[in-house]
Amino acid sequence: MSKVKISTLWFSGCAGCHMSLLDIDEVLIELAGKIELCNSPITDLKVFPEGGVDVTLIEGAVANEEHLHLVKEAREKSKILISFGDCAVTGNVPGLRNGIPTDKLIEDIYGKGTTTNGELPYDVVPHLLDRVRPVHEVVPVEYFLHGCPPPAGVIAKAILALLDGKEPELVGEDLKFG
Amino acid sequence: METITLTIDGRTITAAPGQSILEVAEANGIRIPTLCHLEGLSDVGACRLCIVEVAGQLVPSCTTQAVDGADIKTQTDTIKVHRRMILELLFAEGNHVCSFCASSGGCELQDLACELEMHSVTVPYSYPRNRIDATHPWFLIDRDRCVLCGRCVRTCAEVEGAHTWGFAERGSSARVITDLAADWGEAESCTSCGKCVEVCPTGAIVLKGASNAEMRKDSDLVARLTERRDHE
Amino acid sequence: MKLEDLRKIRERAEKDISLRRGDARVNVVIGMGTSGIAAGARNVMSAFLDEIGKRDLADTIVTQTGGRGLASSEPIVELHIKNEPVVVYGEMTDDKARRVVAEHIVNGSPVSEYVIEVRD
Amino acid sequence: MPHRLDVLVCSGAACVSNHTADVRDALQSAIEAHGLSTEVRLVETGCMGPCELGPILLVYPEGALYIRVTPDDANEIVEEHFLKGRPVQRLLWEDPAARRIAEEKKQVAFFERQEKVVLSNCGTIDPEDLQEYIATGGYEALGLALTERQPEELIQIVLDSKLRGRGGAGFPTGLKWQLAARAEGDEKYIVCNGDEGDPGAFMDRALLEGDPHAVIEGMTIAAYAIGAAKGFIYVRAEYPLAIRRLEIAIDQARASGLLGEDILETGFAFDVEIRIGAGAFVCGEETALIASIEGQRGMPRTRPPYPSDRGVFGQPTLINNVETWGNIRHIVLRGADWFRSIGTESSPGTKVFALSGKITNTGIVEVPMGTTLRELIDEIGGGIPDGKALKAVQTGGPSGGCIPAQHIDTPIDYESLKELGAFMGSGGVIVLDEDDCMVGIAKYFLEFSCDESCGKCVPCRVGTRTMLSILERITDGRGTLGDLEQLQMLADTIRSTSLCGLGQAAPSPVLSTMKHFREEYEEHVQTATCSAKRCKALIRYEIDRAACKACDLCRKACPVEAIEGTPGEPPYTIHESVCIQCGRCFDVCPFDAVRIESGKKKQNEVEG
Repeated sequence: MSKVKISTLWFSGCAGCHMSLLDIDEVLIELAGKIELCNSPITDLKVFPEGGVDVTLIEGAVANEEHLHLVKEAREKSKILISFGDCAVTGNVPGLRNGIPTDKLIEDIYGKGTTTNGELPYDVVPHLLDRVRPVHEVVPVEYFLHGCPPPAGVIAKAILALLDGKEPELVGEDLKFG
Repeated sequence: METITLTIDGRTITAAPGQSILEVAEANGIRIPTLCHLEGLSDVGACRLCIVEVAGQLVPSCTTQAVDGADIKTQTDTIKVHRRMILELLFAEGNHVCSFCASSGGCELQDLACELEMHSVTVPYSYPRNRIDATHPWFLIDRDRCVLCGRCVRTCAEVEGAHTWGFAERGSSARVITDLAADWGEAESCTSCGKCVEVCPTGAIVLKGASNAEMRKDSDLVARLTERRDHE
Repeated sequence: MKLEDLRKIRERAEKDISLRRGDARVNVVIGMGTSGIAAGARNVMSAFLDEIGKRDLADTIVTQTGGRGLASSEPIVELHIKNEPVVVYGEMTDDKARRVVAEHIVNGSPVSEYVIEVRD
Repeated sequence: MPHRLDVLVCSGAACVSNHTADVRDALQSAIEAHGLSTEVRLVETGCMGPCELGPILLVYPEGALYIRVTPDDANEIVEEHFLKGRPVQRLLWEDPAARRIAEEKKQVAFFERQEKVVLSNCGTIDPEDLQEYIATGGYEALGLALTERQPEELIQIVLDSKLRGRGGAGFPTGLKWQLAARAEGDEKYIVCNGDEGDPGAFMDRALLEGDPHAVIEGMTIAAYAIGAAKGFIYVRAEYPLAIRRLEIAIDQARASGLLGEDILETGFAFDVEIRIGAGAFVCGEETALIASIEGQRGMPRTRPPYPSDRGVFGQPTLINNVETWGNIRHIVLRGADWFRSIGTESSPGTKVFALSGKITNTGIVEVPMGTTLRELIDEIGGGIPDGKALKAVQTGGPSGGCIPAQHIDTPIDYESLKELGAFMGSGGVIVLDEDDCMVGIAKYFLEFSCDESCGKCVPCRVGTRTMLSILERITDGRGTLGDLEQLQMLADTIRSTSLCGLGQAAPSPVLSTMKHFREEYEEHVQTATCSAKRCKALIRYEIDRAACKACDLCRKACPVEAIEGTPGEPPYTIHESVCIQCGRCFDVCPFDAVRIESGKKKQNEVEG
């Protein structure tokens, strides 16, 4: 049996969800035999494999043009898309900038910041979107893993269920935000 | 004693006349989700989460009297759909960011998301930007976390008798205010009793200094107080 | 005030707004063209109004019309009484007007010496 | 000496706004100048109906109707008509349907097709003169009730009449009376709901301004029937003229022993107090109105208990709408059979409507229930101006819906409107033509409900706001078909779970337009097109090269310098990226060279 291909993407978020993914302890060993981790911050692979993947976990909210591009690509190239953690599910902390004009944000952070000598970073970083959005506001999403970060147990439960070809049963405390 | 007999979710139940459907259900271990309801306070039927079906009609169980012969359903598919939509609307209305909320882990809204199996908020978020009022020496209110349940308003009026809290404005601008929209720290009627902090179901009204997930509320306080008063 | 008092007030008040009901029994139409006014139609009208007022004839209204083309007989007054032919009076004066009110409107007999035309 | 002319000067709020007072003053001086003071009487009346045409004069005994009178016309009217008997033809109403000048009011289809019961005194008597009200049989019904009828008989008459609440929902009035009469309480209250707040509704205002005694008399009869001693008339502060005329009427009624202690010397006591609302739409909802009377924030509470059991200050309260009260004296005087002979089996009597929107004769009309929309719009309303086609009729305001043109022959009653997804409401009728965008109309009404939501219950407070943001997305060209589904789901929850009737009905304008005009929604989301060319984000202005004469007017009119061109060198061009779609170029172009186009998708921030 060929291995299940999984990608993970990291949008506007703190990488805590990826930390939690690595926190699933011995389940990692079980996964190692069953999955192929494709493009992911963990593998540092940047592009989706030819033919796409079975599952993509997206950490973080859609906040800039790169995320917008990637989230659409992920949708096209993944059979199952999972919003991975509160930022992806709700917008969470990154969403709190919504309501502040992006020009003002850039000016406040980069223009007045000391590390950039007042240079605005438009040449090197993707432009911010007007509003930060949860992933499912942009593309359809199959499953949602709540939590900031999602507890390792919930992540393991969801992935193992999918590997078994079952619907992840996310109920009760599994759906706790925060 | 006079009693009435009714059916809830197919169970035949005996109750005292004059009780609300919610009271009868709770007394019989039937869980109905609530948010604006709090034992010890008057019921206002504002949050609509406690809706149940009676004779084909959806009614709030907290303000509807249980009557003899009623056939009540508390968990139909229609009810579940509406409850979840109402909950989504609440999440979309404010900035209910649990990850850095003092009440996280002790929040009724957060618990409702689990109970009602809200996987995601399908309606657009509104991301409000209200000013946090931290002018009171001990308490603060973050109105972006307020669900307008009015528990603080009712507690302040009905239990403390101070009438500091009230409602202002309409529609999506509606908010709770202290005195005539004075800063809380300037609200002369406030006795700083702190009951509003205890009854607030979310992280909107909290103790100053409580950090992420540190705030735990004693929402039964009002019920205990009113019960003791009833005994006097 | 009792109900009877209310009804008395109503009787009086009804007369006061009778113009608006459009159900007058008698309509006194006064020719008020330029020639009519020059010949004294205003005085004739005032005399009719005064006499009708004195006699409290709530069923009688006074209206005017433009010239009738009989300049020699001005002032001209037409008397329209419900279900009766129209009687046209010519060369009216204050006194004649008062006589028409008394004899024709109140008692129902046209003052034949002033009549210049009767129309159906 | 009796006067020979009654000159009725319409002093309804619309005519007042059109400076009817100046006209009256000018007439007064001209009458004095011509020595006609004793012969001509000026009477200021309530609204005569055709508000669009004000200031209006109605001259009796002829019944001549003058429209759009200015102070400059006064002298001519007095000299030619009042003195010489030659009505001034150029100021008489030319009936648009008959295409002829109407010498008399009754020749005008607008009036001829109406049946005035509630409004019988409106525009025909001086509302500030008790004598005139008495002259029309005023307080006779009260006298009859107090001296010759038992309270139960009165309730039975109202029950038999099958009168239904004119505030909108159509609850049987007699039943309300019976419930309030049977309820036990220390005291009972009568309330008149005059918190009229729908956009396009001004029926209650017309009646309160034009015949305040009729409302007071109706309330007093009810007070006797159910055993109440105190009443409240709740009027919004935006109706200062109605408040003033009510105050005058109440003072007059008290002074004449028709209100207060010992009414008509029968020993019966009843008095009323005016409560002025601060203009919250939700206070038209009876439980919110009652809270407001008590001095509380105007927020609805759950029913039951109904006001008939626990209303004002927790006591049994009978609350009816202004127009409902206006029907009472007629029913008591002329009987239930007479009342049932008007209108339809299930909805007897007449209904007052406020016509507005794309209709020739804007104003207040009263017709028997069962009159068709076609009669109302084409015959009484004079049809749609400028030869445009009727698209829909909006009834019931923010709680109502849009009835598409193909249902124009529907007879108007409570049930038939409901079947069409609309609502009788208090009687606002807004006529929409081919230039109206139904998505935009739905958005307009939803925006109103959203602003006026009291904020108490979640589905109404947040749900309407959320629906509005989705509609905004659609009219901005960023909508998807999924949005339509979501609107439907939100609407279902709001309808089924909102606390009060206003919330429950708030999605109706959206639901009815999605039902009857779904293709317009689909056009907005699928091709970002607004066929009516109303949604700003979906239209663009273009200059027809062939028609442009390079006159430079458009360029001068443009507030954002979006138009480029040189005078005398056609064509001019409009830069779409700069244009703000204000439409000024379109308005000023003398050659119709500016065109509005729709159909191109705008650049989106986030697609999908």
